[in-house]
Amino acid sequence: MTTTTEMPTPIETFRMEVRNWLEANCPTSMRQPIKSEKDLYWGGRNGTFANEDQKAWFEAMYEKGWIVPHWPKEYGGGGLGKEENKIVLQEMARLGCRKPITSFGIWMLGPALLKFGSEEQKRHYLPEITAGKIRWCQGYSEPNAGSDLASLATSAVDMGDHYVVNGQKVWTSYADNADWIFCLVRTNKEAKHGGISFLLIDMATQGVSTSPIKLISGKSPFCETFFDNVKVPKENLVGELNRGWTIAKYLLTHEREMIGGIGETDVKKPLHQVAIESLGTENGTLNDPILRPDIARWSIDKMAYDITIKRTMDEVKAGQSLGAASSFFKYYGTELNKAKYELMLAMGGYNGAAWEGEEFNYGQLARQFCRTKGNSIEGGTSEVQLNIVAKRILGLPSK
Amino acid sequence: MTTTTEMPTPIETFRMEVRNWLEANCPTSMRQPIKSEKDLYWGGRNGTFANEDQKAWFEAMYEKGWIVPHWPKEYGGGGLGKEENKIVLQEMARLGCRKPITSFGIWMLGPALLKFGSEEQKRHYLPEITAGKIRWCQGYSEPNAGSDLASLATSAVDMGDHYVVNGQKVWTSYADNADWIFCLVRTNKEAKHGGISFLLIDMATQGVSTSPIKLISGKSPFCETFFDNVKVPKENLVGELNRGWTIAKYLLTHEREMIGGIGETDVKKPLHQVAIESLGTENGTLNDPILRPDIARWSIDKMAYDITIKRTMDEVKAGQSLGAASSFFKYYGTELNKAKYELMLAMGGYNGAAWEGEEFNYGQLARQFCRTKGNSIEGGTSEVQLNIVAKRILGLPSK
Amino acid sequence: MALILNEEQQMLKTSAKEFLKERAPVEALRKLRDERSETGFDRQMWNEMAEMGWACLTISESYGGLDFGYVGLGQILEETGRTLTASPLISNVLLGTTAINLAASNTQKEALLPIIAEGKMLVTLALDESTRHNPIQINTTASKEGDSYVLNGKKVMVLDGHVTDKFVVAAKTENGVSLFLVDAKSDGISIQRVIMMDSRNSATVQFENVKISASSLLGEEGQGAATIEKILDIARIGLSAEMVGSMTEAFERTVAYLKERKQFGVPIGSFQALQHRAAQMFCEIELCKSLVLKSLQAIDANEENLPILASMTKAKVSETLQLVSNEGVQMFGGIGMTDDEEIGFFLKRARVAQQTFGDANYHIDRFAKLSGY
Amino acid sequence: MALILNEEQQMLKTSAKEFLKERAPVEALRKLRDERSETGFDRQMWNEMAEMGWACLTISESYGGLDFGYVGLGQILEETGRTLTASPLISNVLLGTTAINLAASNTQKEALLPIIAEGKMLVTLALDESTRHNPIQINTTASKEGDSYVLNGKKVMVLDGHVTDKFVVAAKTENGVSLFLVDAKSDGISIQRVIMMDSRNSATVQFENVKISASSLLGEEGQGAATIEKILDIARIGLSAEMVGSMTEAFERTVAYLKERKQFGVPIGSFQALQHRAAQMFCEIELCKSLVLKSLQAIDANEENLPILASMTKAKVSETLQLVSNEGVQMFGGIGMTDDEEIGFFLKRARVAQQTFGDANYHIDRFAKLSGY
Repeated sequence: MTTTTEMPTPIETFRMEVRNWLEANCPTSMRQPIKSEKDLYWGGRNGTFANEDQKAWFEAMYEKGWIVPHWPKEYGGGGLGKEENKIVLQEMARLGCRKPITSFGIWMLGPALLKFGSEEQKRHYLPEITAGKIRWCQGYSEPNAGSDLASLATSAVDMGDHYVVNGQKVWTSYADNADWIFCLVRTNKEAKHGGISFLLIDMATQGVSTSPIKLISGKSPFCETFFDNVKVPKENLVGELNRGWTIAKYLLTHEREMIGGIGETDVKKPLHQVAIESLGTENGTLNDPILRPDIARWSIDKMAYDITIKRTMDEVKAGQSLGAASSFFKYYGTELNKAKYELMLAMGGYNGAAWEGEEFNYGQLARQFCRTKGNSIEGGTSEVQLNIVAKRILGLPSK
Repeated sequence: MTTTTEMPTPIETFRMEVRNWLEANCPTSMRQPIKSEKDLYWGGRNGTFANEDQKAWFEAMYEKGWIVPHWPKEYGGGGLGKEENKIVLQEMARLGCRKPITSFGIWMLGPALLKFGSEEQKRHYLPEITAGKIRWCQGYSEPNAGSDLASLATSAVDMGDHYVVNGQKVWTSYADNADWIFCLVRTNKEAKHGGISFLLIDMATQGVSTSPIKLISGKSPFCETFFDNVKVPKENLVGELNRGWTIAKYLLTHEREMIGGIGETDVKKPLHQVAIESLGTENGTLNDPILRPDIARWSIDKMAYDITIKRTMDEVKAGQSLGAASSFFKYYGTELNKAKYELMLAMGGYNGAAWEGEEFNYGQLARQFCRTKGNSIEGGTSEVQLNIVAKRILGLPSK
Repeated sequence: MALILNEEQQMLKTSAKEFLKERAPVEALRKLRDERSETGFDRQMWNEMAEMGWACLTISESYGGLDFGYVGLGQILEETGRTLTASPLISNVLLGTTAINLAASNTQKEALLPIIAEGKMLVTLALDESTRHNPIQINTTASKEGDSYVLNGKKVMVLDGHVTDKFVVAAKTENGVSLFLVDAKSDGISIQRVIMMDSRNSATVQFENVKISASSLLGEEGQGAATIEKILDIARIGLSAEMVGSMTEAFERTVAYLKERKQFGVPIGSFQALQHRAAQMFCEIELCKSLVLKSLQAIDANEENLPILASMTKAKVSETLQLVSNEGVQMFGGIGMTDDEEIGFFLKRARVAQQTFGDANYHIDRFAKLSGY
Repeated sequence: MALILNEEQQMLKTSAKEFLKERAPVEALRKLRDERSETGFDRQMWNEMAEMGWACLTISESYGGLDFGYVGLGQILEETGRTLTASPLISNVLLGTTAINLAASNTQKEALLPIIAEGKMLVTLALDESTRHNPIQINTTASKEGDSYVLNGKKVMVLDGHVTDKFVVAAKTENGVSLFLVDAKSDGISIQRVIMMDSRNSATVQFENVKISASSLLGEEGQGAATIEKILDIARIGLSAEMVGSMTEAFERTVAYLKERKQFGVPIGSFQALQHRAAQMFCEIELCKSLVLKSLQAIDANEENLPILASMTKAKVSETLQLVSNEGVQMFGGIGMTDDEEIGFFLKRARVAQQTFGDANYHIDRFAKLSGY
């Protein structure tokens, strides 16, 4: 510790500037936690703002270039460096600012285009994304290609100046509201992984249709998407022909890390606090003596898991790195989340078993519980993640 | 219910006769529970009786023909029917009579010879077994053939009028005290299961040697047995050449059922009674609140398992039958027994962790604990049993 | 007693299986749900069940019943567990009828049982008052006023409460807990239907100054606690039979799917990790079947250790059904998450059934207490 | 604080690994066992450890120590866990030295620590009195008689008790629990060595009218309870570091065996059921490593939540080591059951370490209590 007055570093100056700008430009209502779907702005051809504040906030951020602060300016980003980008995100988190837009374009397609797209594609698609003009969805899974994603069958046949796409995708989230879809398609039937390409398709094209999927938890954003002789221009191919699997793997790792972190935000209260409040204690001991060790074990695992994520990030920062860590986190995180909802349900008793009625919060807990069962299926099943850990981390042999 | 005096049925008369005979002929000391190895009489060339009562009891039973009551008289048995045999066993159990002899010949080789042996072999070997003249041991496993028993390599080469045996067996219990060994040997290297034969070998033959195996629990009855150019007469082959696998499977099922029932006798006190005595209760609740549900869950599983064995036996009696039930019982029973000793150790605390000293019963608990770890390995590993359940009962496909 | 079904019981099971397959497959439950059926079960089907004698299996012959016993009833319940059939078997036969069998006077029995036996009157139990099963905690009061009692209180998780004809209500009287038979249409009763996760019926029932005659008392005043435990133990075992049916069906469907679904060019059932998990489930289910049969026999034989058997059974069956329903959805994968696929219905029924009459945690604790630790 | 080792800590770990691989592989423990070593560890090896500074890592520089901290000590312990090395690191460094650091006066420290730092004096803790870890239940008494105290009582599971120079004894005084430093050669002390399942030392120590001077008091009279908990929490974390070493080594050996052992013509590590179990163990071990590092850092940073971290860590590490040691023996199969194969040594050490300073059950209970439920 020193007592002399020091000059702020450029980075400290930048942080203060960001903080001041956000304070001045982020409407108070845009600093509240997300309460429902309505609080999210998705953009797109049919995108509408829920209110004036949402619009003002998006537009201010867009003007500033901070929709995606670290993308290059020529692609609609803010052109910030890694360190500066982090500061913007940190300051937004500090103030509790909502994201100005929720976008698969930013989260998924963007990284793929930046890494694998042509210069023309980047200049064309990325600015549309940051401007919120085009809303994207993802077309990977198919009814007969679940864990074995690479066995997909949706075909794109070369017709000289265009492809003709036929087939069906499932689990295309929000496809019914999306403008474009990025798809994995089969361009060679002879090779499995080596016969897949990454294609961008305008959903307004004739022959594209969608149908929503109802889940065990009720309504869902998932759709089935059908392609019936859909003409797609050849320039919509991203990366090389038959090399789409590389792009898919790159994006799946992204997705896995996101899903591993699921459940972080939905129930903020620590589980044991929920337990104390719903079950009560007697002489400082929880009123369900059998559930008590389960809750304690879960809590220990959860904290240990969170500490492990921190440790891994610290190791990455220090230049060490655990190979297939994302599989481990995806597996463990989703299993923890499922276990949490089993415990929540056990604590909730009859309330957790109700499906309707205002008194029972419209079955919110039961529905969330049902939804968690998908955590260990979507984004690569737990079984697939364990296979990856066994093979890539532990080096166990295939047969 | 009737009040008229009825004549006893022949079977009731038989039961009374058995009871009276046992009362008259089984020395009181032979009705005490087995306390140590010494209380067992194994017979064999070097077999000695521990005391006069043990001798008298064996000889009386041998005279009576009840060493194996249901084997035919011409093979040294008592020639009793199924029902009568059961009555003898029931009455022995009722009085607490010890077995007059402990013998792998009776338990394992006998059934194989009765089913697969030639008339000559039956007349030669079986009476030697009931007379306690020859002590047998089993030679199945090999160092490189564990779960994959059929990959065994000990070879028996046809030399015209005899075989020459070379190789090594492991887990040959009491081989160092046995007179003869029944072995699986390879008689055809081209076929796996179809190249195995079942051979009887006199351990006094030149080239046979044994070496004891020390286990993690300490001394053990297990040995390694080595065959170095051992000459074996051709008439010692049981069943057809290269058809030994059928006999092996038949005997393995026997063994599996025996091991599944392991741990029935060693700690008679119910586990929760041990818990109450060692941990104590407060207001009727066990003093370890975390161990308590584990003990309760274990006890429920154990009782459910015992009830399931009864149900299965009742079903078999009623002519229904569960296919590979022995695999299920072997798997579940041994896992239960392992879990029991984990709980016993947790309850025992430091006492359960001690290995020596009179105060700690010479580490009896720790040693038993260590020994249980073998339950799920010997007689077919838990993994092999689960494979069998999956394939034979559930009909799940192989790759 | 041999742990097998006799011929009559086996025949009953077979005929139940056939009837339910025809009249009440899982699809029927979906229809009731999607059409937002007002009764929550199919009245016509219930009439047919009653015609087959399912309403009177546990009613003695002198009151127009079949006196077939709980082992028989258990077989029917198991089959309804396979088809997830919504019916008044739990509320009316397991709870209501058992309550009357155990506690009612001859006069009351004569008045009620012949009608119940024909399926023309529904009786359910109104017991729990808190979020989780807790039969000891009763705050509903029945105050004596002259020749009558006045009921006040609120009951939750009253099965089929919005369609029942009568409630058996547990309430505190001066000298303990008593049971009362109360007409559902009585003044002062308000009933709010609650549709559960499994699309079945429960209700919240409010009693506000409900005046009932002294003749509504079931059994002796203040002596209800023991009866309640006995009703519940029987219901726990009966419900466990239903749950064993559900786990068996869910498991069989899962195994079939494992054989059929191909990934990486082979049936997923050829993957050893899934094989071992399936084999382990098989073992647990076998244990559950044994416990249920043993416990059903113990009801019929009026065995003294019924409480401990009931808790063992409900605990083990609850945990196993949780496992099997979870594994079912997981092994069906994405398709298992969709409402179109029926495996999810088993998951939902599982969780409600687990909570009903005490979950595994409740019964493990009770089992340990009953065992002295 | 970043959850990584700094360069110095990493170097210490590497040098420890090399030393132990050379001087104290598992084979060395087998030799001590088979030769029935009287000390139960290798005195000469301990001298070498002390020369490398391992005895004084947690002693401040002013008393001749290195003041390296517990994160550093933890790295050494982890490495001794890999080799199952028997040494006074637990008894003397984790327990004895920590007790003196926390409770002794400057005068006492000046007298003791420089000698301990050189590895020339062994001090251990005599605390537990019942079969299972229970630091609250202390019946040993220290009665004041003039300028002295007189000790009476019996202590169990005193680590390295038969070779130690001094005991830190917890005893009841008028106003609470107090700690005393007692010479092992004092009149009235009888020590009985107990060889544990893991072939390591413990002892039962009887104090019969042992007269000790008032200057033997460590810290204030009656204020020992809080110190004991702190010593124990540090020891729990340090022992957990050792246990993480053991589980890592046992796991790596198991994975290597899975790759090497062939059955049915393929390495058994190609069977998916074993692959998934191995992958699950990998995850649990990673969690344990994180908890241990976090907890070791918390000791050095003197963080307030040490008790809760210690219980989380000891609970999770105990359960994981149980799993990993069981799976190790099972996956090694028959060979794993033989004394010739070293995997069994890990199983045995696991069970003793689990019990030491409280098993998983103890710490799950304590964790829940500390969390308010």
